[in-house]
Amino acid sequence: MQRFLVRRILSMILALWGVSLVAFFLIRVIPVDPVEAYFAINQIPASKESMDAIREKQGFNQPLLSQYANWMWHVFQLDFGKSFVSKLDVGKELISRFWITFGIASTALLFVVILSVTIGVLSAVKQNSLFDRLTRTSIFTIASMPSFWLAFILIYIVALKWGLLPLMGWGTWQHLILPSLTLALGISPYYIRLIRTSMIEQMQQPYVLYARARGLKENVIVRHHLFRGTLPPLLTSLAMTCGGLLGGAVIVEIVFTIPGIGRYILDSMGARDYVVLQGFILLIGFFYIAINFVADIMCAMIDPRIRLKGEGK
Amino acid sequence: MKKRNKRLPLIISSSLVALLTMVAIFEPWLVLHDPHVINMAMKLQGFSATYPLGTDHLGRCVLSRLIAGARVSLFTTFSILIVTLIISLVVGIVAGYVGGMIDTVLMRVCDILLAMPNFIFALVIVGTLGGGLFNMFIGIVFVSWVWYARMIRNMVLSLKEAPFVKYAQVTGVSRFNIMRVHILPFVFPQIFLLKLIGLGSTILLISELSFLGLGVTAPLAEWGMMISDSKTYLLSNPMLMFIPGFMISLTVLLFNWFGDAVRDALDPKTL
Amino acid sequence: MIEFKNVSKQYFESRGWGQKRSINAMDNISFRIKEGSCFAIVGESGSGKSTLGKLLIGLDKPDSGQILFRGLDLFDINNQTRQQLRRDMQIVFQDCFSAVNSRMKIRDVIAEPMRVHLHYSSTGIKEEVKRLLETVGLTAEDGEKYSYQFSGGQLQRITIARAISIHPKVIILDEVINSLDVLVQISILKLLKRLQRELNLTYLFISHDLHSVKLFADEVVVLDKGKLVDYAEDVKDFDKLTHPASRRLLEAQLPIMPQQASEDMSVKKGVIVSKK
Amino acid sequence: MLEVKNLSVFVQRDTEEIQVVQDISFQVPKGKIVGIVGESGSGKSMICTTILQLFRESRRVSGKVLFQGESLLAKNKEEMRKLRGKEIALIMQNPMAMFNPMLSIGDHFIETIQAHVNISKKEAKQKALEQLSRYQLPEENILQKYPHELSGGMLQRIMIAMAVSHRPSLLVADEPTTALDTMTQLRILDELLEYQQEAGTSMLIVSHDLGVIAKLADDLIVMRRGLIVEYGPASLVLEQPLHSYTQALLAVKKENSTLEQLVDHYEEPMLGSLVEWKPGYWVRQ
Amino acid sequence: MKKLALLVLSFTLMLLVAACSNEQKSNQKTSKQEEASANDTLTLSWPLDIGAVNPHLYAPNEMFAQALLYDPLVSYGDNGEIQPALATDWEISEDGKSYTFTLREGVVYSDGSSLTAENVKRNIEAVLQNMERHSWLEAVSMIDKVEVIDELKVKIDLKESYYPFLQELTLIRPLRMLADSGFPEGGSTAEEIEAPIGSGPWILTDYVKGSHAEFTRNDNYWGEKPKIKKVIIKVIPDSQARIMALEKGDIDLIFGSGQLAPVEYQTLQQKGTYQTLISGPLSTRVLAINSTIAPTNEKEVRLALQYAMDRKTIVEHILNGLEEEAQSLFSPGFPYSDIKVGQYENNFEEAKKILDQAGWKMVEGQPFRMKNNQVLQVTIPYRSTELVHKEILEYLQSAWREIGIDVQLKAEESQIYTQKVRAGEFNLTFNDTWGVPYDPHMFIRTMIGENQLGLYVQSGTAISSEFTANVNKVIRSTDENERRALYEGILQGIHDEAMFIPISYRTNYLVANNGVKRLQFTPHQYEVPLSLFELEE
Repeated sequence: MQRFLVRRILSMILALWGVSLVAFFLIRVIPVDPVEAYFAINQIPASKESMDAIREKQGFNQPLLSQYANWMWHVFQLDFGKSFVSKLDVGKELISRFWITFGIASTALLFVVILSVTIGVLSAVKQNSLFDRLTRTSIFTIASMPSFWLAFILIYIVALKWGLLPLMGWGTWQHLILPSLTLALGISPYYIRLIRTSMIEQMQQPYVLYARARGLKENVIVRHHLFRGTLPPLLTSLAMTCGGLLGGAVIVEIVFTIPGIGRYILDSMGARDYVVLQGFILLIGFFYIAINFVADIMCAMIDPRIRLKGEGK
Repeated sequence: MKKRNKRLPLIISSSLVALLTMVAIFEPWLVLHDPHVINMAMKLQGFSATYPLGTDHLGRCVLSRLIAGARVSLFTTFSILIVTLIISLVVGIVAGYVGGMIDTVLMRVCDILLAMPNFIFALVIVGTLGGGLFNMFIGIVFVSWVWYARMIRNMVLSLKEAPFVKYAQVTGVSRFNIMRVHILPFVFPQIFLLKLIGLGSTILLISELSFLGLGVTAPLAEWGMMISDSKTYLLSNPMLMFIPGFMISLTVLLFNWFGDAVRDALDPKTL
Repeated sequence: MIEFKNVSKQYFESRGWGQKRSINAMDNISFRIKEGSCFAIVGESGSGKSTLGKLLIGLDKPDSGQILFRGLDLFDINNQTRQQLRRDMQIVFQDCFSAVNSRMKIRDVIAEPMRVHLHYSSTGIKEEVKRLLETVGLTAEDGEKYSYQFSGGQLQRITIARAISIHPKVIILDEVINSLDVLVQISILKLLKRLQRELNLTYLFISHDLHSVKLFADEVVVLDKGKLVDYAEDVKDFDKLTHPASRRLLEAQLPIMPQQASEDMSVKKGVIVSKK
Repeated sequence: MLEVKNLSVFVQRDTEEIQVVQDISFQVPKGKIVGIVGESGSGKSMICTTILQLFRESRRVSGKVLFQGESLLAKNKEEMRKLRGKEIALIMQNPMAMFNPMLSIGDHFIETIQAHVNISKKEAKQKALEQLSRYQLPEENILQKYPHELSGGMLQRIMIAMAVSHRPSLLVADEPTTALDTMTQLRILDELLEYQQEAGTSMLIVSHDLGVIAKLADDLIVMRRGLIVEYGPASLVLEQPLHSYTQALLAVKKENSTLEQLVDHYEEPMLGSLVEWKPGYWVRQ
Repeated sequence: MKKLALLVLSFTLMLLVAACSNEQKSNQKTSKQEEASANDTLTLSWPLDIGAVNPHLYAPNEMFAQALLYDPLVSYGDNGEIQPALATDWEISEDGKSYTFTLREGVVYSDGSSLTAENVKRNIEAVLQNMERHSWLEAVSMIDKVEVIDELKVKIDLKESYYPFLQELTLIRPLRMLADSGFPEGGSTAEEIEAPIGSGPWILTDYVKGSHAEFTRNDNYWGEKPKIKKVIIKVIPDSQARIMALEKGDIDLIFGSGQLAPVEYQTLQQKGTYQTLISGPLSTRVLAINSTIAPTNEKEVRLALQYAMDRKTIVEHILNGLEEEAQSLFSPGFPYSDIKVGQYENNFEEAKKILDQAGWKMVEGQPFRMKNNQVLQVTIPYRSTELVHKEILEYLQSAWREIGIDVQLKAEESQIYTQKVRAGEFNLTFNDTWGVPYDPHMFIRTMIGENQLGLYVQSGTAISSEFTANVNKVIRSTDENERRALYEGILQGIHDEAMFIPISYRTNYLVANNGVKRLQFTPHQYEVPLSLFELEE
């Protein structure tokens, strides 16, 4: 287990370093000058001198590598710099918005888990029954809608026609429901399919046959053997999905006008606000890697084969 | 009896996919009106014999634009499919089979790329490069080959241990031939199937980027763009937005169904 | 023809925190195989007999020692000679189902080594495949089928046909009959015996089943935990195998006798220690 | 104890129905061991799974299986479940695949005990420990071990210990030693035999290896392609086999046979009927 | 299994805690909101967050919010008349280089401190400190020094005479006044301010970034006090979302140009349940023609395009009658807009004739006109997010095909668009005039600036050098008559050389529920006259 941990942490650090490279250099190869962009969004006709002055001040005329080193040095001190446009501390700005997006994403995750585990397990156990067909068809139909489309429909029906929940915006827990439901409905089918297929695959395993041979009750077999085997792939892809949820939140935040990180990033992208984009990539990268790490550890706790892999083959 | 049941979804879905593809290919002969010609006098018409699905805010035939849009959407989706398939196959097989430094380097690159959520990564790339069909294509390809390459590599690693590959090695078959004859035929169908099932999500991704204003831009007609163009007509002419949205859902559903049907036909175990 | 000179091979098993435990797969092993003989290597699983096959065919390298083939050091040759050696030495695996590419037609499976080593025309290869299939007791039509359409015994015949297609001098038989039914085992052994006579082959017969060794091989060595512990020049002389490991192997052969006889056999008790 | 009467099993493959077991009758008397030997595809494993009604594919079964006088085929799912593991225990081949790799040995043991007796987890664990020590597996931490940490032989012994934990009246062993080392095989068979003799359990053992069957069985059934070839007391069948197929099989195992003498295939059709040669000794003509 | 359940449970709990911590925060918010939404509160939507409301900076500070909080020295009245604001009186020296302002007595900032000459000086110097940011604005770069004469008198010296100086002082940014306590340590406002404390009619009382901002009436305001007690600005970036919020009663008012698409405005208007109102012309929607690259470097082509503009169809069908057809570059009511320079009527036949004469002929079998084997093709880039632009251009593409012009539309992401325009990679492109108080002088002045869109428009024409000289002269002239004469020449030149195609006059429009009274507009495109609105009791 220790060895497993050490290996995972090392590869995590390596990935993070890679992410920092991506964050810095990918953003820098884009064909738009941030200084020009800055003047453009303010609709200010800029002169060459004033642009050069800003370049000088921001250090954009130094070699890229030393800019990178400088940036990394500050990042190590948890200083992500100040936004080029708003002049605010990027770290603080990102974090405060991140929690909003995280709130949506984690609620969505909760919905996903509840939806997919119940439907997935039931439809695997009652394979090819009416329930199986009906729920799967309807949920797959919903998932084939573009998320903004689904969001419009939900807003129109639930919020506007029925008046059950707030239309949009951010504030109470009611504001959380529609956006996260939109997100969850979009990805649940993937999990329903995953759980269902995995459970059905497990049913083919000899150890399930052996469990029957020992006279175990069906619900014990489902709980102990079928569902447990589904957990590692489920956890791994749930961790992957956390990223997908954050990504999907961008659209949901737009439609529901939630001041989350996705909207911020879209605006910063328009403004070519390097500092924000770099910080964002690093933050998301870190979050994503951390979540995957936690998921791996959890998988290792559930599945002893993974845990012991590091110790002899 | 049982066998026919299994084939039926495949037959229906594949003929629907073929039909859609045909529509996309023969678009110039199928459209009732030039999808780009504007006729202000005929704007926002309802359903009629001349305009089966009505006209949009600039008096263009919605049905014709839908058909033209099928061409753009499908062409983009298929080219993304093919390019990512090629990249991931090459990277995955080479990394897995050749191993060593090449493997280490490629897989570390994959690790790093995988450390970013797909949609966000695509968004950042497209957003910073600027919108448009080509940039969107680049963005989506850039993020979607990685996962498959990883997957292929793992498949290749276990294939590499198979006795028939070992035999080919000790008999002196060239590396290239081993990859071509003994590895590719096993990897390709599985990956192709996975990609086929993933087609629907690619279509959704395209439409979502278009919705954010980062995808396809005028003068091309594309479903996602048709939706974002008619956003402002949501209250007055909801059909303008509904029809392309419905078309996207239908296509995604169709591809998902098709992918499932192909898989079930190949592998009876999982159903 | 083949000579192992003080060959050693260790595998490492990591134990966490950089600690490693070495496992001696082969420990200072020397022996010589005569041309045209059938040389058997027996041992329990984990005794190192498969490693020996791997080294000989070139799937792995020894840590020390030499393996000589007709006086040539297998691990000190240029590429051209190596390619020639690959032609001279062939292997047949135990698991015949995974030894054949299931996406290839049988005729292509058999033709594969010929395409690498022999410069036949395509019709020449076709003829040769047909001949080979008939040699091992199959028909030309079988060449158009795929591996899943055959039984284990038939498939093992196909891998044998593939092995002899490029006229090798030595064939390594790695537990070739173990997963087959009893009578099929006999038929494969008979086929191999016939081919040996006709093609003047040398066999390296790796097995854990002394009974089949007795039926098939000429010479035998016994491996135990990576060490060569016993040798008999003639397999008929099992009495000469006196090492405890050899005795264990012999005793493990279940004699066919009515149940009453086993009652007076002393039942050993105790915990079997995990080998993992 | 167990009586099988005119049992036939049909399996659906693609479009056709194949008869894999043809009209088989035999019985396992109380306290006796019956062995079934045959090559792969002879239908011998089908018999085991049909008795326990453990199969995944669609099967059609005709004939009767009577266990302590009750028809097993007439029982419903829940009744069968209650019998399995408690009255009829199964020992399967390839123990590595039979244990759930994600559950510890203890989990397996406890769930097995709890399946038929309503006791707490703690008590079940206590019981498991007792059972293990009885079979010379007394290490406490073995319950914490996971299947892949143990050898095949060890797992097979645990499987046996688990199978007998409810003191079943019938033990069905389907190729119990096939995937194991020769040495371990011997030990496992000794243990099985020892338990059977001590507990007086009836036992049905199936193997492709004549040696295994010969070591254990009181009565022996030789099967080929779904048919019984020879069925009688082991001592008689082994010493003087009547059917040429049995003779061919036995010849391979003879100490002093040579390759040339041995028959390498057996293609004679088996059209004849099964006749009782001596009381309790049947052979197909 | 127990271990597993524990794991899942703890994970779920972790998520819940994370979600709840957000909820708690937001719960407090709503209670406050609800409290405020009594009858004395007006809620309106705005597409963007108001930002830090730094009076001396640009985006992401929203201009309308800056205008609510801060006052200028002088303000812009109807027809461009300069009116007193924080300064009640001002003197301009003979040479036009020195301005002396007398400040209003008794003006207090929202923190209670008084407006002083010292404070004004501090503000102006803070702006000067950040020169590189403001150099685009002549008024700032012209300032030589600021002197305090006495408590309430401040003198600003210019480097040269600059006639629009007072006009530029009326701008919402950067020359408005922040209280002393609003300055951060070090005194530079170039990056941030301590607090948004101004002397304007409103006080910022609550602000949740990205969500909403609450402004309360400044009861000590020196001018006419607002009628409404509280205003809440909700950030709703999407027009559909805004409409739904209005329909649900979450907001009372949608205000501004482009906040609703023309068709959305029309739909709401037709519903009859809301008040709708359109302002007078605020600026002009024009297409700028690049005179430096082919084929629009030919005057004939530019003229033909002028004649080929069917404003009526565009205004009627695309703008849904929300804007008026534009007859001139600057709309009536702007300084010097009374200068008559003539106009091009929509006449497709005339356009064809001009093109034929210029040698651009229709060739048999070709869809477009050709000259010397060149196709008559114009490239028009546009911002992909501007839906109205897109619609107009798509219409033009189709209409101009009729007269044989091949229109290539290039949808560009905003920043890329800007870069292309700055590099002159366009034949035509949208370029709205700026509205008060910039028009006309600022708009004209940028036509001689390096890398400016306007430069490409004029520098390829025959009159370019004369034009440049005139523009340079006009902004430095101190004599009203001379100025007028110069403007006449400039505007006539623009018209004769067909540099811009005016399409329509942009307007502000609003939709409000019936509870809001005295709805009206001001001439400022970027100002929301919240102080003037009233609520029904």
